[in-house]
Amino acid sequence: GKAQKVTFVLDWTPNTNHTGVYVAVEKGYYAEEGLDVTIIQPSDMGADAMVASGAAQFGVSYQESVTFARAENVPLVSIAAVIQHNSSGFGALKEKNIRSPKDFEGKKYGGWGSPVEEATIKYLMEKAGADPSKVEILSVGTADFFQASSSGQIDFAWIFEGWDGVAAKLKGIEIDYIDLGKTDPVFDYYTPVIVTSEDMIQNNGKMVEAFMRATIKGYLYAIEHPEEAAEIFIKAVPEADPELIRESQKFLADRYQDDAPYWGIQKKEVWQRYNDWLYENGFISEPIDVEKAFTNKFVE
Amino acid sequence: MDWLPVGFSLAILVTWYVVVTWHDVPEFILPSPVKVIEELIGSWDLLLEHTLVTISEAFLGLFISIVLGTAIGFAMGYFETFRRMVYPLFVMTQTVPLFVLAPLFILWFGFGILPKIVVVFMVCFFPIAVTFAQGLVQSDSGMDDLLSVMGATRWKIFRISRIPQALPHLFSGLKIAATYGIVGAVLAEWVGAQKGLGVFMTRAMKSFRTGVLFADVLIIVLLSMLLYKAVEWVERIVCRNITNGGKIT
Amino acid sequence: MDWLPVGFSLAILVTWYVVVTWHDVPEFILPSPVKVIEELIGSWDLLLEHTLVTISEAFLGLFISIVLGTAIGFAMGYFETFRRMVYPLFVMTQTVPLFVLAPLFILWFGFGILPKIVVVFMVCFFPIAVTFAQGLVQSDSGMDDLLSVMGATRWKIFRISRIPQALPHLFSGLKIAATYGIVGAVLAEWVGAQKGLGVFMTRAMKSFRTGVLFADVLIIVLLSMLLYKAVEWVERIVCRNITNGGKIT
Amino acid sequence: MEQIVAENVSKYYTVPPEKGGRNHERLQVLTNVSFRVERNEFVSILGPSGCGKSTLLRMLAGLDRDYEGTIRMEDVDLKKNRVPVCYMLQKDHLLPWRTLMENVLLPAEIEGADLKKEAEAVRPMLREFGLEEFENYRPHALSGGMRQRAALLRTYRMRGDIMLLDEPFGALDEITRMQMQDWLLDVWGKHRKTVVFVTHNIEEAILLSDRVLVMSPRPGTIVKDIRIDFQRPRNRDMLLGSQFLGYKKDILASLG
Amino acid sequence: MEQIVAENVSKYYTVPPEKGGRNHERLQVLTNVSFRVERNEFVSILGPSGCGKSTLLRMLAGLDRDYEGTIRMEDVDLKKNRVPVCYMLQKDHLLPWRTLMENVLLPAEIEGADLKKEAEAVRPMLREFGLEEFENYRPHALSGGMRQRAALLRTYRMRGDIMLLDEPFGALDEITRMQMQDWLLDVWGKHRKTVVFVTHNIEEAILLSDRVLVMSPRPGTIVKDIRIDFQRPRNRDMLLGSQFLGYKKDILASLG
Ligand SMILES: Nc1ncnc2c1ncn2[C@@H]1O[C@H](COP(=O)(O)OP(=O)(O)OP(=O)(O)O)[C@@H](O)[C@H]1O
Ligand SMILES: Nc1ncnc2c1ncn2[C@@H]1O[C@H](COP(=O)(O)OP(=O)(O)OP(=O)(O)O)[C@@H](O)[C@H]1O
Ligand SMILES: [Mg+2]
Ligand SMILES: [Mg+2]
Repeated sequence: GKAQKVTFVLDWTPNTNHTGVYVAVEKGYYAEEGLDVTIIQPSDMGADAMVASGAAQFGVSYQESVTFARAENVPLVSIAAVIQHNSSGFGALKEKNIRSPKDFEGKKYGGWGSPVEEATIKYLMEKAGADPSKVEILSVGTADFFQASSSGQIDFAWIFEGWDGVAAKLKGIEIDYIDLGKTDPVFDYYTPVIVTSEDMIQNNGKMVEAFMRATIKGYLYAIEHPEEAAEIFIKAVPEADPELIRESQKFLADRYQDDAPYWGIQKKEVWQRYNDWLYENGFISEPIDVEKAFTNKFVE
Repeated sequence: MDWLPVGFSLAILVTWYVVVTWHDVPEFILPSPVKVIEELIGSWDLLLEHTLVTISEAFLGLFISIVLGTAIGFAMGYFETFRRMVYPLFVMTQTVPLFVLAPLFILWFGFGILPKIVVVFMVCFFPIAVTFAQGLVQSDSGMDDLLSVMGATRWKIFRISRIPQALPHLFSGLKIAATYGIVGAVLAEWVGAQKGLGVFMTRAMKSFRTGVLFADVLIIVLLSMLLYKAVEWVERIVCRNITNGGKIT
Repeated sequence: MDWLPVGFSLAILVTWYVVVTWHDVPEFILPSPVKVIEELIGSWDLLLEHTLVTISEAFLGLFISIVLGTAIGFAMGYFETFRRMVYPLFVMTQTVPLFVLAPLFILWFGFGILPKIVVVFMVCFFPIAVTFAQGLVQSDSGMDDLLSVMGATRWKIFRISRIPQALPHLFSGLKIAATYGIVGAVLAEWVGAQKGLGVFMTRAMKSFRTGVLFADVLIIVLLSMLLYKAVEWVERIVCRNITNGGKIT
Repeated sequence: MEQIVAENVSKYYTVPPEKGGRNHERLQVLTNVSFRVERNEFVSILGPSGCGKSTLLRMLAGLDRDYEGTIRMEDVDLKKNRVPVCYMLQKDHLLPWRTLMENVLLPAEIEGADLKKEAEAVRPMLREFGLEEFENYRPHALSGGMRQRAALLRTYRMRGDIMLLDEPFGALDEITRMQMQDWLLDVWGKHRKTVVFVTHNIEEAILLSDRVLVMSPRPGTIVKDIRIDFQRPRNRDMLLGSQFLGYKKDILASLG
Repeated sequence: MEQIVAENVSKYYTVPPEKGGRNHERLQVLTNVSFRVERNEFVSILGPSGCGKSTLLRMLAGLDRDYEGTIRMEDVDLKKNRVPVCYMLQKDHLLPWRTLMENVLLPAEIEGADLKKEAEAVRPMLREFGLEEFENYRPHALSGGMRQRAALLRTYRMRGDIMLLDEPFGALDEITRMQMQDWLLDVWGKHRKTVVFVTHNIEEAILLSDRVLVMSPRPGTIVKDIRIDFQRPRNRDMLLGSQFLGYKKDILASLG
């Protein structure tokens, strides 16, 4: 029969977190499942509202974002963890000498303006015995890490190791990196994740299954053949820096699945821990029912 | 006070309310106006705090735009060569997508109030300068001739005839600037700031509080309309004499 | 062709180049113009592909804005009550931050070309409608009187006297619309799309290719200026007779 | 039969407050103006500058209904309805973006007549008006007198049996003025129109009119209604006769 | 001594292409105009409508330097420099947003004179001009004749020994016109100005002038230069004398 139209919304610009999906498109895995997938690049409002409202069927999000969404009764469900462990953290140019949360004191942090960042930094500094009131938190919005730090506007920022970290290496810029996932288990949450709506799962389960079958194939391919996957991605997204893609792809190949039994699996305790932390810090007024926030049904 | 648009707006609000409740539209797609008002009242103190920041940025930016816009608009009207030189460049600045440039402004000007003022200026300067220049350029040559026979210098011709005649134009530019001033500041904040309605907005958006987002937008709209009305009021006072009788030339 | 602004622009480019190479400014903060041109040539085919998408969105949006803007501007000039009713609302639409609303448009109108056209429309409609309406409203009452004595209906008075007299105003609105049309489409793409200069832009930005980003901005600026010049050209043809002699009234 | 009947017409303008900022004032411009004009009559109105002549003509054209008293034209109350007239304002009001010809074609255009035909009909008249070379000129490139003649020609092409002319020859030299006077008399005689003619030229008024109405200074009212008994067609020789001088003295006396 | 010397002045206008779209054409407006005006002389210019009188006055005012031939005023070549004159255009050119008084104060304002004093000096003249009540009116609320008088008053307040007047009395009734003529003669006599006066009224020209220049139709040139030998001060009785009629016939003959 005719292929079913499916819209997949990214979280931001295409990057190596999305390689599996691009591979599945290019290699025809979706077509085999009878799906015609369109990939959309959104603004920094992200994919959540679009997926929840049914404007798109699937999208990329983060555990944090799904938690906020569910706290506001937005019917979003995470159906796969793209990367097993949080691969983001705090980066700073070498000369800034920021190697642990202790060193945040007296420095300028450049973020995207979310209160969660502030709370995270505060939490880490307190834990390390530093004075959180001594860090200056600035919002740089869409300005990027390198621009902001080398122009002296900020000292450190929240970066993705597999992207900004790799880019730094390529540019020959030396940086220090504090892996957030390793600082405290609570911060080893899932980012990014693939999401869909409750409505899709209830009324269109077949499509979700088909979509995920193909997506899994895509990511497994990326895990096994990082070089080929990188080339496929570069072909699909020629606007990005090819060198950066290749290096980033190499970096991520082992981290998609990492120590998990299979790609995409999500653990309840990870969801519960972070949910509790958000609740304790007052970001959500009610703890959410984490069982409903994610499902492994489609990756098992 | 003209009640017609007020009534019309109310009608739209009611329709909005009815549609939203009737079709049971989820809040994150489109909150009902009642919800928006609730959020407005609920987050009042927080909103106020952010609003004050935005207002101060917008006002400073507008002030500078008005001063420089009028001055450069005048220079463009007065010096033909200057106009020919810079006018296409000014048009160009308007075709540059600001939401792309705004992050660079942060790099260039830091995180303080400066990049916000620059964005407001980029948005508001152009309409003021251009409308004023256009008003100054179109002239009644007979009147100019007469004044020059009276011994008026170019400057006096402008002061006596061209500037008054250009004032209604200038005010239409000022009204455009008033319309966009607040939005400009919000855009700048949205791209990177610590406080202000733009920051508040991104936060509301990220936490799916569309009701609060709309309350935020509502404040922006009300502020802008207030500014607009203020300019209109000044215009009425300043141009009363000029446009009296309905015809300026 | 006026070479003065061209020369002036070149001077600015040279200064830019000298400053960047002299101070050794890193590319990701401010690329040199040479680098931008290199990137423009290097990514030419890719840029072209995205450009075509953006152009088609902008043109469709502009077309609709021109048709509806002129029609509604006319209605506002013609029907006093209609103007009083909708004018404040139109002003309001301009004070709403579009970059906030644009994502909602996607929720409402889907991912196709529709939300892009809506954004372009929101940006371009207002200046067209408002300038036209303003031009229509200001009248030489003596001329209106004379025509009505000749038995002209209100419609004929508009056709014969008011519309020609409002044309220069309309064109100043059209020029504003031309200036903002492309940027509007880019903004809409930036908020969510598959293709187009806005998409290209964010991708370039996120892979730290500031040179490509500037090449992208350059295309946007050139396209907008081209559109602007096109409108100016049509204006010269249409208004030649009206403004001949330098004075319209 | 009377075609125009004005009875006790008074007119006030509301004047914007003075510099000092006092309240709005009322300026009385016309007071108890009453007169009648018969069908096919040629009536001139003379009066000091500012006495309300143009104001009165505006009322007759149906453009100003804000007055006391009544004006009836062809038995129509002008406060309620309009009657088509040929009206020429004191200012020329030519559309600056139209050529002379296009301006003259306006009445035809408004009536939806055939413009080609109308242009053919107008062209010989352009010659008669000394404007044939300037058919394609725009108003700003015409001299003051040429603009006035263009406006007059346009007025003539309007539909209506009544011509209301506000100083139509004010900007013309003596010779051109005479030609235009002859033309007007000819038109009036052939087409049997009713003419209300505001002028400052006493001789012109006597030469052309059946009756001359003399107005007082503002607030204007009609102080004298003089019947001119010269037979028609008239010629300029009568300008030297004693009867003519008598009329002239009479008018001058009532004017000043 | 001669204050104004015009020699072989010719003037062409470039006319925009006609509807048909032909090339730009040249319209000759003045051809070989030569005349001299002595200091304190009162010279009138008469000529058919469109012959180039306003164009010539624009040149004398130094506003148009695009002509052939030379014009010298007080030994200054007008193509190179300007001489301050009192100039009144055919259109009134009052600033619509200024009151009558503010318009009349314009020359003083431009010279940077004391406006209070100037207003005091102007106020009695407003009375003389029949405008005293309208000091605070804006032009749109004035009648045509009132606007013209305001423009004349403004012209009088300009600095310069030479007055260039383009049909200053065209919109005035006979009585007001006489008052204004008397006023002008008075000003001319007292302040010993040189006057170049464009008019359509032959009697007025004879009554006021030392010399009358008669122009031919376009392309205009001076076809007659008539010295009026009445003694001064003049009165209106001479209008009835045979010498006057002689002048008039003479002028009429050379006009058409
Ligand atoms: N700007 C212009 N462009 C082209 N032709 C012009 C222009 N101004 C005037 N003319 C022409 O020059 C001729 C003389 O005009 P001018 O105004 O000097 O006449 P005039 O003698 O003052 O006539 P009038 O008594 O009617 O005022 C006219 O034929 C007119 O059409
Ligand atoms: N719109 C207006 N508002 C206030 N006053 C006005 C208005 N129009 C005319 N007037 C006044 O009405 C009076 C009569 O004006 P009108 O134009 O009728 O005079 P007129 O007899 O035609 O004079 P003229 O011979 O000078 O043309 C004048 O005093 C004038 O100031
Ligand atoms: Mg009048
Ligand atoms: Mg003239």
